[in-house]
Amino acid sequence: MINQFAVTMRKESEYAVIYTDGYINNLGGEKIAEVANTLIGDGIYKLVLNLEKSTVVNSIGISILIEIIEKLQETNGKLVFCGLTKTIAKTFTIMGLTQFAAISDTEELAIQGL
Amino acid sequence: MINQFAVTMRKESEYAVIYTDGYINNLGGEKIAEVANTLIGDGIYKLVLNLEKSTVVNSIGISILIEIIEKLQETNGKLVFCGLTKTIAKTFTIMGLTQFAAISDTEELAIQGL
Amino acid sequence: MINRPGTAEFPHEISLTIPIVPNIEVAATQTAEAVAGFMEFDREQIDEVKHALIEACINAFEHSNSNENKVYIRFIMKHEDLTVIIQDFGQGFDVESVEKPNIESKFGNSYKRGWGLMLIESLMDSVTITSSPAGTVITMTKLRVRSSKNENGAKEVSSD
Amino acid sequence: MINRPGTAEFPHEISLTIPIVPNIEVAATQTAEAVAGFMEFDREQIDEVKHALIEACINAFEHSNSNENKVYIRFIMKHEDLTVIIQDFGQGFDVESVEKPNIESKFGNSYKRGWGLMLIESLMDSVTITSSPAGTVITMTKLRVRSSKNENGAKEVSSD
Ligand SMILES: Nc1ncnc2c1ncn2[C@@H]1O[C@H](COP(=O)(O)OP(=O)(O)O)[C@@H](O)[C@H]1O
Ligand SMILES: Nc1ncnc2c1ncn2[C@@H]1O[C@H](COP(=O)(O)OP(=O)(O)O)[C@@H](O)[C@H]1O
Repeated sequence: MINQFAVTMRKESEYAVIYTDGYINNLGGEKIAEVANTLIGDGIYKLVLNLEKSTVVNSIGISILIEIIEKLQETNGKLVFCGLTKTIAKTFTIMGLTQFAAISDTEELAIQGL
Repeated sequence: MINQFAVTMRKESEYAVIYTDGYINNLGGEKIAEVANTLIGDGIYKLVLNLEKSTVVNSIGISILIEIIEKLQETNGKLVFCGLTKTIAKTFTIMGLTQFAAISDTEELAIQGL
Repeated sequence: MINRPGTAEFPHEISLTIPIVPNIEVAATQTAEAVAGFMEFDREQIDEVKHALIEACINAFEHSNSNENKVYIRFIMKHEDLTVIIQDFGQGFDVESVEKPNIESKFGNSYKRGWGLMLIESLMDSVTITSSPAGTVITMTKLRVRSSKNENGAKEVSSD
Repeated sequence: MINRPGTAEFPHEISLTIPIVPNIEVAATQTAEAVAGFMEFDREQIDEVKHALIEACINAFEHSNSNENKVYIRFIMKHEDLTVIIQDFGQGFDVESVEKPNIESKFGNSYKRGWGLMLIESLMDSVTITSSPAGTVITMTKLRVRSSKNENGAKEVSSD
Protein backbone atom coordinates (compact mmCIF):
# COMPACT_ATOMS: atom_id res chain seq x y z
CA MET A 1 0.00 0.00 0.00
CA ILE A 2 0.93 3.65 0.29
CA ASN A 3 3.55 3.23 2.97
CA GLN A 4 5.45 0.39 1.45
CA PHE A 5 8.58 0.76 -0.59
CA ALA A 6 10.99 -1.99 -1.51
CA VAL A 7 14.33 -2.16 -3.31
CA THR A 8 15.89 -5.34 -4.58
CA MET A 9 18.89 -5.88 -6.81
CA ARG A 10 20.63 -8.31 -9.08
CA LYS A 11 24.41 -8.12 -9.06
CA GLU A 12 26.54 -9.36 -11.96
CA SER A 13 30.34 -9.21 -12.17
CA GLU A 14 30.42 -5.94 -14.12
CA TYR A 15 27.12 -4.30 -13.36
CA ALA A 16 24.00 -4.46 -11.22
CA VAL A 17 20.29 -3.88 -11.76
CA ILE A 18 18.35 -2.16 -8.97
CA TYR A 19 14.58 -2.74 -8.86
CA THR A 20 12.25 -0.42 -6.99
CA ASP A 21 8.67 -1.02 -5.94
CA GLY A 22 6.55 1.88 -4.70
CA TYR A 23 6.56 5.64 -4.24
CA ILE A 24 10.01 7.22 -4.68
CA ASN A 25 9.91 10.00 -2.08
CA ASN A 26 12.74 10.97 0.30
CA LEU A 27 12.62 7.60 2.06
CA GLY A 28 12.39 5.66 -1.20
CA GLY A 29 15.26 7.68 -2.66
CA GLU A 30 17.38 7.02 0.41
CA LYS A 31 16.76 3.29 0.21
CA ILE A 32 17.85 3.28 -3.43
CA ALA A 33 20.96 5.33 -2.53
CA GLU A 34 21.86 2.87 0.21
CA VAL A 35 21.85 -0.03 -2.23
CA ALA A 36 23.71 2.00 -4.87
CA ASN A 37 26.35 3.11 -2.37
CA THR A 38 26.95 -0.44 -1.24
CA LEU A 39 27.40 -1.51 -4.86
CA ILE A 40 29.77 1.39 -5.56
CA GLY A 41 31.69 0.46 -2.42
CA ASP A 42 31.99 -3.05 -3.85
CA GLY A 43 33.47 -1.67 -7.06
CA ILE A 44 30.35 -1.94 -9.23
CA TYR A 45 30.14 1.34 -11.17
CA LYS A 46 27.61 0.38 -13.84
CA LEU A 47 24.04 0.45 -12.65
CA VAL A 48 20.64 -0.03 -14.21
CA LEU A 49 17.72 1.42 -12.25
CA ASN A 50 14.51 -0.40 -13.18
CA LEU A 51 11.52 1.68 -12.02
CA GLU A 52 8.86 -0.55 -13.58
CA LYS A 53 7.03 -0.89 -10.29
CA SER A 54 7.35 2.75 -9.29
CA THR A 55 4.68 4.86 -10.95
CA VAL A 56 4.89 7.79 -8.56
CA VAL A 57 7.96 9.86 -7.71
CA ASN A 58 8.53 13.23 -6.12
CA SER A 59 11.29 15.77 -6.66
CA ILE A 60 12.92 15.02 -3.31
CA GLY A 61 13.30 11.40 -4.35
CA ILE A 62 14.68 12.46 -7.73
CA SER A 63 17.26 14.77 -6.15
CA ILE A 64 18.62 11.75 -4.32
CA LEU A 65 18.91 9.98 -7.68
CA ILE A 66 21.01 12.95 -8.87
CA GLU A 67 23.35 12.29 -5.94
CA ILE A 68 23.78 8.71 -7.11
CA ILE A 69 24.59 9.85 -10.64
CA GLU A 70 27.13 12.30 -9.23
CA LYS A 71 28.81 9.55 -7.20
CA LEU A 72 29.02 7.36 -10.30
CA GLN A 73 30.57 10.18 -12.33
CA GLU A 74 33.39 10.39 -9.79
CA THR A 75 34.29 6.77 -10.55
CA ASN A 76 33.67 6.93 -14.31
CA GLY A 77 30.57 4.85 -13.72
CA LYS A 78 27.23 4.98 -15.46
CA LEU A 79 23.54 4.83 -14.64
CA VAL A 80 20.81 3.86 -17.12
CA PHE A 81 17.09 3.98 -16.31
CA CYS A 82 14.44 1.59 -17.59
CA GLY A 83 10.79 0.79 -16.95
CA LEU A 84 9.77 4.44 -16.67
CA THR A 85 6.18 5.61 -17.08
CA LYS A 86 5.77 8.25 -19.76
CA THR A 87 5.36 10.90 -17.07
CA ILE A 88 8.50 9.92 -15.16
CA ALA A 89 10.48 9.85 -18.42
CA LYS A 90 9.09 13.29 -19.25
CA THR A 91 10.03 14.54 -15.78
CA PHE A 92 13.62 13.33 -16.12
CA THR A 93 13.82 14.94 -19.57
CA ILE A 94 12.43 18.28 -18.33
CA MET A 95 15.03 18.29 -15.56
CA GLY A 96 17.86 17.56 -17.99
CA LEU A 97 18.70 14.40 -16.08
CA THR A 98 18.78 12.42 -19.33
CA GLN A 99 21.99 14.22 -20.33
CA PHE A 100 23.71 12.37 -17.50
CA ALA A 101 21.78 9.12 -17.31
CA ALA A 102 20.12 7.56 -20.36
CA ILE A 103 16.65 6.06 -20.47
CA SER A 104 16.16 2.69 -22.18
CA ASP A 105 12.88 1.04 -23.05
CA THR A 106 13.79 -2.37 -21.68
CA GLU A 107 16.16 -3.76 -19.09
CA GLU A 108 18.12 -5.60 -21.80
CA LEU A 109 18.67 -2.41 -23.76
CA ALA A 110 19.65 -0.61 -20.57
CA ILE A 111 22.28 -3.24 -19.80
CA GLN A 112 23.59 -3.04 -23.37
CA GLY A 113 23.82 0.73 -22.98
CA LEU A 114 26.02 0.59 -19.86
CA MET B 1 -12.05 4.32 -16.05
CA ILE B 2 -14.88 5.26 -13.71
CA ASN B 3 -17.51 5.76 -16.37
CA GLN B 4 -16.91 2.63 -18.33
CA PHE B 5 -18.88 -0.53 -17.91
CA ALA B 6 -18.91 -3.44 -20.28
CA VAL B 7 -20.83 -6.73 -20.51
CA THR B 8 -19.86 -9.58 -22.75
CA MET B 9 -21.17 -13.11 -22.89
CA ARG B 10 -20.45 -16.59 -24.07
CA LYS B 11 -23.48 -18.58 -25.17
CA GLU B 12 -23.54 -22.37 -25.20
CA SER B 13 -26.47 -24.58 -26.21
CA GLU B 14 -27.77 -25.07 -22.66
CA TYR B 15 -26.36 -22.15 -20.74
CA ALA B 16 -24.52 -18.83 -21.03
CA VAL B 17 -21.82 -17.04 -19.08
CA ILE B 18 -22.15 -13.27 -18.68
CA TYR B 19 -18.96 -11.32 -17.96
CA THR B 20 -19.04 -7.84 -16.46
CA ASP B 21 -16.26 -5.28 -16.33
CA GLY B 22 -16.64 -2.23 -14.10
CA TYR B 23 -18.86 -0.66 -11.48
CA ILE B 24 -22.27 -2.36 -11.15
CA ASN B 25 -24.55 0.59 -10.42
CA ASN B 26 -28.01 1.21 -11.90
CA LEU B 27 -26.61 1.54 -15.43
CA GLY B 28 -24.34 -1.47 -15.05
CA GLY B 29 -27.21 -3.51 -13.62
CA GLU B 30 -29.44 -2.52 -16.51
CA LYS B 31 -26.83 -3.55 -19.06
CA ILE B 32 -26.54 -6.96 -17.41
CA ALA B 33 -30.34 -7.29 -17.33
CA GLU B 34 -30.53 -6.46 -21.04
CA VAL B 35 -28.13 -9.28 -21.90
CA ALA B 36 -29.87 -11.68 -19.50
CA ASN B 37 -33.31 -10.82 -20.89
CA THR B 38 -32.15 -11.43 -24.44
CA LEU B 39 -30.78 -14.82 -23.41
CA ILE B 40 -33.99 -15.71 -21.56
CA GLY B 41 -35.94 -14.64 -24.65
CA ASP B 42 -33.77 -17.05 -26.64
CA GLY B 43 -34.69 -19.89 -24.29
CA ILE B 44 -31.45 -19.95 -22.28
CA TYR B 45 -32.49 -20.28 -18.63
CA LYS B 46 -29.18 -21.27 -17.06
CA LEU B 47 -26.84 -18.36 -16.49
CA VAL B 48 -23.45 -17.87 -14.89
CA LEU B 49 -22.63 -14.30 -13.91
CA ASN B 50 -18.86 -13.86 -13.75
CA LEU B 51 -18.06 -10.65 -11.83
CA GLU B 52 -14.29 -11.13 -11.81
CA LYS B 53 -13.72 -7.68 -13.31
CA SER B 54 -16.29 -5.90 -11.16
CA THR B 55 -14.89 -5.06 -7.76
CA VAL B 56 -17.43 -2.37 -6.89
CA VAL B 57 -21.21 -2.73 -6.78
CA ASN B 58 -24.02 -0.71 -5.27
CA SER B 59 -27.37 -1.81 -3.90
CA ILE B 60 -29.26 -0.36 -6.88
CA GLY B 61 -27.23 -2.56 -9.18
CA ILE B 62 -27.82 -5.56 -6.95
CA SER B 63 -31.58 -5.00 -6.90
CA ILE B 64 -31.52 -5.31 -10.68
CA LEU B 65 -29.71 -8.64 -10.26
CA ILE B 66 -32.61 -9.72 -8.02
CA GLU B 67 -34.97 -8.95 -10.90
CA ILE B 68 -32.94 -11.26 -13.14
CA ILE B 69 -33.09 -14.06 -10.57
CA GLU B 70 -36.85 -13.56 -10.31
CA LYS B 71 -37.27 -13.81 -14.08
CA LEU B 72 -35.24 -17.02 -14.11
CA GLN B 73 -37.38 -18.51 -11.33
CA GLU B 74 -40.46 -18.03 -13.50
CA THR B 75 -38.91 -20.28 -16.13
CA ASN B 76 -37.34 -22.80 -13.74
CA GLY B 77 -33.99 -21.32 -14.65
CA LYS B 78 -30.92 -20.81 -12.51
CA LEU B 79 -28.24 -18.21 -11.87
CA VAL B 80 -24.84 -18.95 -10.35
CA PHE B 81 -22.28 -16.25 -9.49
CA CYS B 82 -18.52 -16.57 -9.75
CA GLY B 83 -15.45 -14.34 -9.54
CA LEU B 84 -16.77 -12.38 -6.57
CA THR B 85 -14.54 -10.35 -4.28
CA LYS B 86 -14.84 -11.33 -0.63
CA THR B 87 -16.83 -8.17 0.05
CA ILE B 88 -19.31 -8.73 -2.78
CA ALA B 89 -19.77 -12.36 -1.67
CA LYS B 90 -20.35 -11.12 1.88
CA THR B 91 -22.85 -8.55 0.62
CA PHE B 92 -24.85 -11.18 -1.29
CA THR B 93 -24.81 -13.41 1.79
CA ILE B 94 -25.97 -10.61 4.11
CA MET B 95 -28.84 -9.88 1.74
CA GLY B 96 -29.87 -13.54 1.61
CA LEU B 97 -29.38 -13.57 -2.15
CA THR B 98 -27.32 -16.75 -1.90
CA GLN B 99 -30.48 -18.69 -1.01
CA PHE B 100 -31.66 -18.06 -4.55
CA ALA B 101 -28.42 -17.92 -6.52
CA ALA B 102 -25.34 -19.88 -5.50
CA ILE B 103 -21.79 -18.56 -5.44
CA SER B 104 -19.01 -20.69 -6.93
CA ASP B 105 -15.29 -20.11 -6.65
CA THR B 106 -14.54 -20.65 -10.32
CA GLU B 107 -16.41 -20.41 -13.57
CA GLU B 108 -16.05 -24.18 -14.14
CA LEU B 109 -17.64 -24.95 -10.77
CA ALA B 110 -20.37 -22.41 -11.50
CA ILE B 111 -21.19 -24.14 -14.79
CA GLN B 112 -21.20 -27.55 -13.07
CA GLY B 113 -23.58 -26.12 -10.48
CA LEU B 114 -26.17 -24.96 -13.02
CA MET C 1 3.45 3.81 9.22
CA ILE C 2 0.51 5.46 10.86
CA ASN C 3 0.29 2.67 13.43
CA ARG C 4 3.88 2.83 14.60
CA PRO C 5 3.91 4.61 17.97
CA GLY C 6 5.47 8.02 18.01
CA THR C 7 5.49 8.58 14.27
CA ALA C 8 2.58 11.00 14.14
CA GLU C 9 -0.11 12.65 16.22
CA PHE C 10 -3.68 11.39 16.27
CA PRO C 11 -6.40 11.75 15.20
CA HIS C 12 -5.91 12.79 11.58
CA GLU C 13 -8.80 14.06 9.58
CA ILE C 14 -9.32 14.26 5.85
CA SER C 15 -12.39 15.99 4.55
CA LEU C 16 -13.86 15.70 1.10
CA THR C 17 -16.79 17.56 -0.40
CA ILE C 18 -18.35 16.19 -3.56
CA PRO C 19 -21.07 17.55 -5.81
CA ILE C 20 -24.16 15.46 -6.44
CA VAL C 21 -23.26 14.09 -9.85
CA PRO C 22 -23.84 10.54 -11.08
CA ASN C 23 -20.86 8.24 -10.45
CA ILE C 24 -18.83 10.79 -8.50
CA GLU C 25 -19.18 8.50 -5.48
CA VAL C 26 -16.40 6.49 -7.11
CA ALA C 27 -14.05 9.43 -6.56
CA ALA C 28 -15.00 9.32 -2.89
CA THR C 29 -14.22 5.62 -2.74
CA GLN C 30 -10.78 6.29 -4.21
CA THR C 31 -10.10 8.68 -1.36
CA ALA C 32 -11.42 6.07 1.06
CA GLU C 33 -9.16 3.47 -0.53
CA ALA C 34 -6.13 5.69 0.02
CA VAL C 35 -7.10 6.57 3.58
CA ALA C 36 -7.81 2.98 4.56
CA GLY C 37 -4.65 1.87 2.77
CA PHE C 38 -2.70 4.51 4.65
CA MET C 39 -4.04 2.98 7.86
CA GLU C 40 -2.87 -0.41 6.57
CA PHE C 41 -6.34 -1.90 6.55
CA ASP C 42 -6.48 -5.11 4.56
CA ARG C 43 -8.15 -5.52 1.17
CA GLU C 44 -11.44 -6.75 2.63
CA GLN C 45 -11.69 -3.97 5.21
CA ILE C 46 -10.97 -1.40 2.53
CA ASP C 47 -13.64 -2.83 0.22
CA GLU C 48 -16.19 -2.89 3.03
CA VAL C 49 -15.58 0.77 3.86
CA LYS C 50 -15.79 1.63 0.16
CA HIS C 51 -19.08 -0.17 -0.31
CA ALA C 52 -20.65 1.39 2.79
CA LEU C 53 -19.47 4.82 1.61
CA ILE C 54 -21.00 4.26 -1.83
CA GLU C 55 -24.37 3.44 -0.27
CA ALA C 56 -24.30 6.52 1.93
CA CYS C 57 -23.37 8.72 -1.04
CA ILE C 58 -26.01 7.41 -3.40
CA ASN C 59 -28.63 7.81 -0.66
CA ALA C 60 -27.68 11.46 -0.33
CA PHE C 61 -27.69 11.77 -4.13
CA GLU C 62 -31.09 10.13 -4.56
CA HIS C 63 -33.03 11.03 -1.48
CA SER C 64 -31.64 14.15 0.18
CA ASN C 65 -33.09 16.61 -2.32
CA SER C 66 -30.36 18.96 -1.17
CA ASN C 67 -30.52 22.46 -2.65
CA GLU C 68 -26.80 23.01 -2.58
CA ASN C 69 -26.20 19.66 -4.25
CA LYS C 70 -23.26 18.68 -2.09
CA VAL C 71 -22.25 15.81 0.14
CA TYR C 72 -19.69 16.30 2.90
CA ILE C 73 -17.45 13.42 3.86
CA ARG C 74 -14.96 13.31 6.71
CA PHE C 75 -12.45 10.53 7.33
CA ILE C 76 -11.22 10.46 10.92
CA MET C 77 -8.21 8.22 11.38
CA LYS C 78 -7.38 7.00 14.84
CA HIS C 79 -5.03 4.34 16.08
CA GLU C 80 -7.89 1.91 16.65
CA ASP C 81 -10.36 2.77 13.93
CA LEU C 82 -11.45 4.79 10.94
CA THR C 83 -14.65 6.79 11.20
CA VAL C 84 -16.34 8.07 8.06
CA ILE C 85 -19.00 10.75 8.41
CA ILE C 86 -21.29 11.43 5.47
CA GLN C 87 -23.47 14.51 5.71
CA ASP C 88 -26.00 16.22 3.49
CA PHE C 89 -28.07 19.32 4.13
CA GLY C 90 -31.14 17.88 2.45
CA GLN C 91 -34.67 17.10 3.61
CA GLY C 92 -33.84 14.23 5.95
CA PHE C 93 -36.05 11.24 6.72
CA ASP C 94 -37.58 9.36 9.60
CA VAL C 95 -34.91 6.79 10.44
CA GLU C 96 -37.25 4.75 12.67
CA SER C 97 -39.75 4.18 9.91
CA VAL C 98 -37.32 2.55 7.50
CA GLU C 99 -38.17 -1.15 7.29
CA LYS C 100 -35.48 -3.79 7.34
CA PRO C 101 -35.47 -5.37 3.89
CA ASN C 102 -36.13 -9.06 3.44
CA ILE C 103 -35.13 -11.01 0.37
CA GLU C 104 -38.24 -13.27 0.35
CA SER C 105 -40.58 -10.30 0.26
CA LYS C 106 -38.68 -8.81 -2.66
CA PHE C 107 -39.65 -11.65 -4.96
CA GLY C 108 -43.03 -11.01 -6.54
CA ASN C 109 -42.78 -7.39 -5.41
CA SER C 110 -41.90 -4.74 -7.95
CA TYR C 111 -39.97 -2.78 -5.26
CA LYS C 112 -36.62 -4.54 -5.06
CA ARG C 113 -34.72 -1.62 -3.51
CA GLY C 114 -34.21 -0.65 0.13
CA TRP C 115 -30.89 -2.36 0.92
CA GLY C 116 -28.55 0.60 1.39
CA LEU C 117 -28.86 1.35 5.10
CA MET C 118 -28.94 -2.33 6.00
CA LEU C 119 -25.72 -2.94 4.05
CA ILE C 120 -24.00 0.04 5.66
CA GLU C 121 -24.86 -1.40 9.08
CA SER C 122 -23.65 -4.86 8.15
CA LEU C 123 -20.41 -3.82 6.50
CA MET C 124 -19.25 -1.41 9.22
CA ASP C 125 -18.53 -2.07 12.89
CA SER C 126 -20.74 0.68 14.23
CA VAL C 127 -23.13 3.09 12.58
CA THR C 128 -25.26 5.96 13.83
CA ILE C 129 -27.72 7.85 11.68
CA THR C 130 -29.21 11.17 12.66
CA SER C 131 -31.65 12.86 10.36
CA SER C 132 -33.91 15.89 10.55
CA PRO C 133 -35.49 18.28 8.07
CA ALA C 134 -32.11 20.06 8.13
CA GLY C 135 -30.28 17.04 6.73
CA THR C 136 -28.75 13.65 7.41
CA VAL C 137 -25.53 12.54 9.06
CA ILE C 138 -24.28 8.96 8.89
CA THR C 139 -21.36 8.20 11.19
CA MET C 140 -19.80 4.85 10.52
CA THR C 141 -16.74 3.24 12.04
CA LYS C 142 -14.46 0.43 10.98
CA LEU C 143 -12.26 -1.08 13.66
CA ARG C 144 -8.70 -1.84 12.85
CA VAL C 145 -8.79 -5.43 14.05
CA ARG C 146 -5.28 -6.52 13.22
CA SER C 147 -3.90 -9.98 13.75
CA SER C 148 -1.06 -10.29 16.27
CA LYS C 149 1.32 -10.97 13.38
CA ASN C 150 0.59 -7.55 11.95
CA GLU C 151 0.75 -5.85 15.31
CA ASN C 152 4.36 -6.90 15.44
CA GLY C 153 5.05 -4.81 12.40
CA ALA C 154 5.18 -7.57 9.81
CA LYS C 155 3.97 -6.45 6.43
CA GLU C 156 0.66 -7.86 5.39
CA VAL C 157 0.44 -9.29 1.92
CA SER C 158 -3.00 -8.43 0.63
CA SER C 159 -4.09 -9.37 -2.84
CA ASP C 160 -5.29 -6.59 -5.09
CA MET D 1 -19.82 10.75 -19.33
CA ILE D 2 -18.98 14.18 -18.04
CA ASN D 3 -18.15 15.35 -21.55
CA ARG D 4 -21.44 14.36 -23.16
CA PRO D 5 -23.49 17.50 -23.64
CA GLY D 6 -26.58 17.80 -21.55
CA THR D 7 -25.70 15.10 -19.04
CA ALA D 8 -24.68 17.40 -16.21
CA GLU D 9 -24.12 21.00 -15.25
CA PHE D 10 -20.68 22.56 -15.10
CA PRO D 11 -18.42 23.34 -13.40
CA HIS D 12 -18.24 20.65 -10.75
CA GLU D 13 -16.05 21.10 -7.75
CA ILE D 14 -14.58 18.57 -5.36
CA SER D 15 -12.74 19.82 -2.34
CA LEU D 16 -10.35 17.89 -0.19
CA THR D 17 -8.62 18.94 3.01
CA ILE D 18 -5.66 16.91 4.19
CA PRO D 19 -3.57 17.11 7.34
CA ILE D 20 0.17 17.66 7.06
CA VAL D 21 1.30 14.10 7.62
CA PRO D 22 4.09 12.30 5.73
CA ASN D 23 2.86 10.40 2.67
CA ILE D 24 -0.73 11.62 2.92
CA GLU D 25 -0.19 13.40 -0.41
CA VAL D 26 -0.70 9.97 -1.92
CA ALA D 27 -4.32 10.05 -0.71
CA ALA D 28 -4.69 13.36 -2.53
CA THR D 29 -3.32 11.84 -5.71
CA GLN D 30 -5.88 9.04 -5.47
CA THR D 31 -8.63 11.65 -5.42
CA ALA D 32 -6.95 13.37 -8.36
CA GLU D 33 -6.77 10.06 -10.18
CA ALA D 34 -10.50 9.54 -9.73
CA VAL D 35 -11.37 13.10 -10.72
CA ALA D 36 -9.15 13.06 -13.80
CA GLY D 37 -10.43 9.59 -14.68
CA PHE D 38 -13.99 10.83 -14.28
CA MET D 39 -13.12 13.53 -16.82
CA GLU D 40 -11.77 10.79 -19.10
CA PHE D 41 -8.25 12.19 -19.14
CA ASP D 42 -5.77 9.67 -20.46
CA ARG D 43 -3.17 7.86 -18.38
CA GLU D 44 -0.42 10.37 -19.09
CA GLN D 45 -2.56 13.41 -18.31
CA ILE D 46 -3.67 11.79 -15.07
CA ASP D 47 -0.09 11.02 -14.05
CA GLU D 48 1.01 14.57 -14.83
CA VAL D 49 -1.73 16.06 -12.67
CA LYS D 50 -0.84 13.61 -9.90
CA HIS D 51 2.84 14.48 -9.99
CA ALA D 52 2.18 18.23 -10.00
CA LEU D 53 -0.20 17.81 -7.08
CA ILE D 54 2.39 15.82 -5.13
CA GLU D 55 4.94 18.60 -5.57
CA ALA D 56 2.47 21.27 -4.43
CA CYS D 57 1.51 19.18 -1.38
CA ILE D 58 5.04 18.40 -0.26
CA ASN D 59 5.95 22.07 -0.63
CA ALA D 60 3.12 23.00 1.70
CA PHE D 61 4.20 20.18 4.05
CA GLU D 62 7.86 21.19 4.08
CA HIS D 63 7.87 24.94 3.70
CA SER D 64 4.54 26.44 4.76
CA ASN D 65 5.12 26.13 8.49
CA SER D 66 1.35 26.26 8.80
CA ASN D 67 0.04 26.35 12.36
CA GLU D 68 -3.16 24.55 11.58
CA ASN D 69 -1.26 21.84 9.71
CA LYS D 70 -3.68 21.57 6.84
CA VAL D 71 -3.62 21.78 3.08
CA TYR D 72 -6.75 22.66 1.12
CA ILE D 73 -7.21 21.23 -2.33
CA ARG D 74 -9.99 22.02 -4.79
CA PHE D 75 -10.59 20.21 -8.07
CA ILE D 76 -12.66 22.27 -10.50
CA MET D 77 -13.90 20.24 -13.42
CA LYS D 78 -14.99 22.05 -16.54
CA HIS D 79 -15.74 20.84 -20.01
CA GLU D 80 -12.40 22.05 -21.31
CA ASP D 81 -10.09 21.59 -18.36
CA LEU D 82 -9.39 20.55 -14.80
CA THR D 83 -8.09 23.17 -12.39
CA VAL D 84 -6.48 22.08 -9.14
CA ILE D 85 -6.01 24.71 -6.44
CA ILE D 86 -3.65 23.94 -3.55
CA GLN D 87 -3.74 26.32 -0.63
CA ASP D 88 -2.00 26.56 2.72
CA PHE D 89 -2.31 29.21 5.42
CA GLY D 90 1.40 29.15 6.20
CA GLN D 91 4.16 31.73 6.08
CA GLY D 92 4.34 32.11 2.31
CA PHE D 93 7.43 32.96 0.28
CA ASP D 94 8.71 35.40 -2.30
CA VAL D 95 7.80 33.74 -5.58
CA GLU D 96 9.99 36.08 -7.65
CA SER D 97 13.13 35.17 -5.77
CA VAL D 98 12.93 31.44 -6.47
CA GLU D 99 15.67 30.54 -8.93
CA LYS D 100 15.00 28.24 -11.85
CA PRO D 101 17.00 25.07 -11.18
CA ASN D 102 19.66 23.90 -13.58
CA ILE D 103 20.96 20.36 -13.71
CA GLU D 104 24.57 21.30 -14.46
CA SER D 105 24.80 23.50 -11.39
CA LYS D 106 23.46 20.70 -9.21
CA PHE D 107 26.51 18.54 -9.83
CA GLY D 108 29.26 19.43 -7.42
CA ASN D 109 26.73 21.32 -5.31
CA SER D 110 25.44 19.75 -2.14
CA TYR D 111 22.02 21.37 -2.70
CA LYS D 112 20.32 19.11 -5.21
CA ARG D 113 16.75 20.19 -4.43
CA GLY D 114 14.62 23.01 -5.83
CA TRP D 115 12.75 21.23 -8.64
CA GLY D 116 9.17 21.27 -7.35
CA LEU D 117 7.80 24.52 -8.74
CA MET D 118 9.59 24.08 -12.05
CA LEU D 119 8.08 20.60 -12.44
CA ILE D 120 4.60 21.85 -11.59
CA GLU D 121 4.93 24.48 -14.31
CA SER D 122 6.21 21.98 -16.85
CA LEU D 123 3.66 19.25 -16.14
CA MET D 124 0.57 21.48 -16.16
CA ASP D 125 -0.78 23.69 -18.95
CA SER D 126 -1.02 26.84 -16.87
CA VAL D 127 0.04 27.68 -13.33
CA THR D 128 -0.28 30.76 -11.15
CA ILE D 129 1.27 31.06 -7.72
CA THR D 130 0.28 33.72 -5.25
CA SER D 131 2.00 33.85 -1.89
CA SER D 132 1.99 36.23 1.05
CA PRO D 133 2.72 35.97 4.78
CA ALA D 134 -0.88 34.73 5.04
CA GLY D 135 -0.18 31.67 2.92
CA THR D 136 0.26 30.26 -0.54
CA VAL D 137 -2.15 29.38 -3.33
CA ILE D 138 -1.10 27.40 -6.40
CA THR D 139 -3.69 27.30 -9.17
CA MET D 140 -2.84 24.83 -11.90
CA THR D 141 -4.82 23.80 -14.93
CA LYS D 142 -4.69 20.81 -17.23
CA LEU D 143 -6.42 21.15 -20.57
CA ARG D 144 -8.51 18.34 -21.82
CA VAL D 145 -6.90 18.13 -25.24
CA ARG D 146 -8.89 15.32 -26.74
CA SER D 147 -8.45 13.87 -30.19
CA SER D 148 -11.40 14.30 -32.57
CA LYS D 149 -12.09 10.57 -32.29
CA ASN D 150 -12.78 10.94 -28.61
CA GLU D 151 -14.81 14.09 -29.06
CA ASN D 152 -17.23 11.99 -31.06
CA GLY D 153 -17.95 9.92 -28.01
CA ALA D 154 -15.80 6.90 -28.80
CA LYS D 155 -14.30 5.29 -25.73
CA GLU D 156 -10.64 5.84 -25.29
CA VAL D 157 -8.52 2.80 -24.58
CA SER D 158 -5.89 3.90 -22.12
CA SER D 159 -3.43 1.47 -20.66
CA ASP D 160 -3.34 1.17 -16.92
N1 LIG E 1 -29.52 10.94 2.94
C1 LIG E 1 -30.84 10.69 2.93
N2 LIG E 1 -31.74 11.71 2.83
C2 LIG E 1 -33.07 11.47 2.82
N3 LIG E 1 -33.60 10.23 2.91
C3 LIG E 1 -32.78 9.17 3.02
C4 LIG E 1 -31.37 9.35 3.03
N4 LIG E 1 -30.80 8.12 3.15
C5 LIG E 1 -31.82 7.23 3.20
N5 LIG E 1 -33.02 7.86 3.12
C6 LIG E 1 -34.36 7.23 3.19
O1 LIG E 1 -34.22 5.91 3.68
C7 LIG E 1 -34.75 4.96 2.75
C8 LIG E 1 -33.96 3.67 2.79
O2 LIG E 1 -32.67 3.86 2.23
P1 LIG E 1 -31.84 2.62 1.73
O3 LIG E 1 -31.89 1.55 2.77
O4 LIG E 1 -30.50 3.08 1.37
O5 LIG E 1 -32.60 2.08 0.45
P2 LIG E 1 -32.91 2.77 -0.95
O6 LIG E 1 -31.98 3.91 -1.12
O7 LIG E 1 -32.72 1.67 -1.93
O8 LIG E 1 -34.34 3.23 -0.86
C9 LIG E 1 -34.72 5.65 1.42
O9 LIG E 1 -35.67 5.14 0.53
C10 LIG E 1 -35.01 7.10 1.82
O10 LIG E 1 -36.38 7.29 1.99
N1 LIG F 1 3.78 26.32 0.08
C1 LIG F 1 4.95 26.97 0.31
N2 LIG F 1 5.11 27.72 1.43
C2 LIG F 1 6.26 28.38 1.67
N3 LIG F 1 7.33 28.34 0.84
C3 LIG F 1 7.24 27.62 -0.30
C4 LIG F 1 6.05 26.90 -0.62
N4 LIG F 1 6.25 26.29 -1.80
C5 LIG F 1 7.50 26.59 -2.20
N5 LIG F 1 8.12 27.41 -1.30
C6 LIG F 1 9.48 27.98 -1.40
O1 LIG F 1 9.91 27.86 -2.74
C7 LIG F 1 11.14 27.14 -2.79
C8 LIG F 1 11.23 26.31 -4.05
O2 LIG F 1 10.31 25.23 -4.00
P1 LIG F 1 10.53 23.99 -4.94
O3 LIG F 1 10.80 24.46 -6.32
O4 LIG F 1 9.33 23.12 -4.81
O5 LIG F 1 11.81 23.26 -4.41
P2 LIG F 1 12.13 22.56 -3.00
O6 LIG F 1 10.84 22.28 -2.32
O7 LIG F 1 12.90 21.35 -3.36
O8 LIG F 1 12.96 23.57 -2.26
C9 LIG F 1 11.18 26.34 -1.51
O9 LIG F 1 12.48 26.02 -1.11
C10 LIG F 1 10.48 27.27 -0.54
O10 LIG F 1 11.39 28.22 -0.05
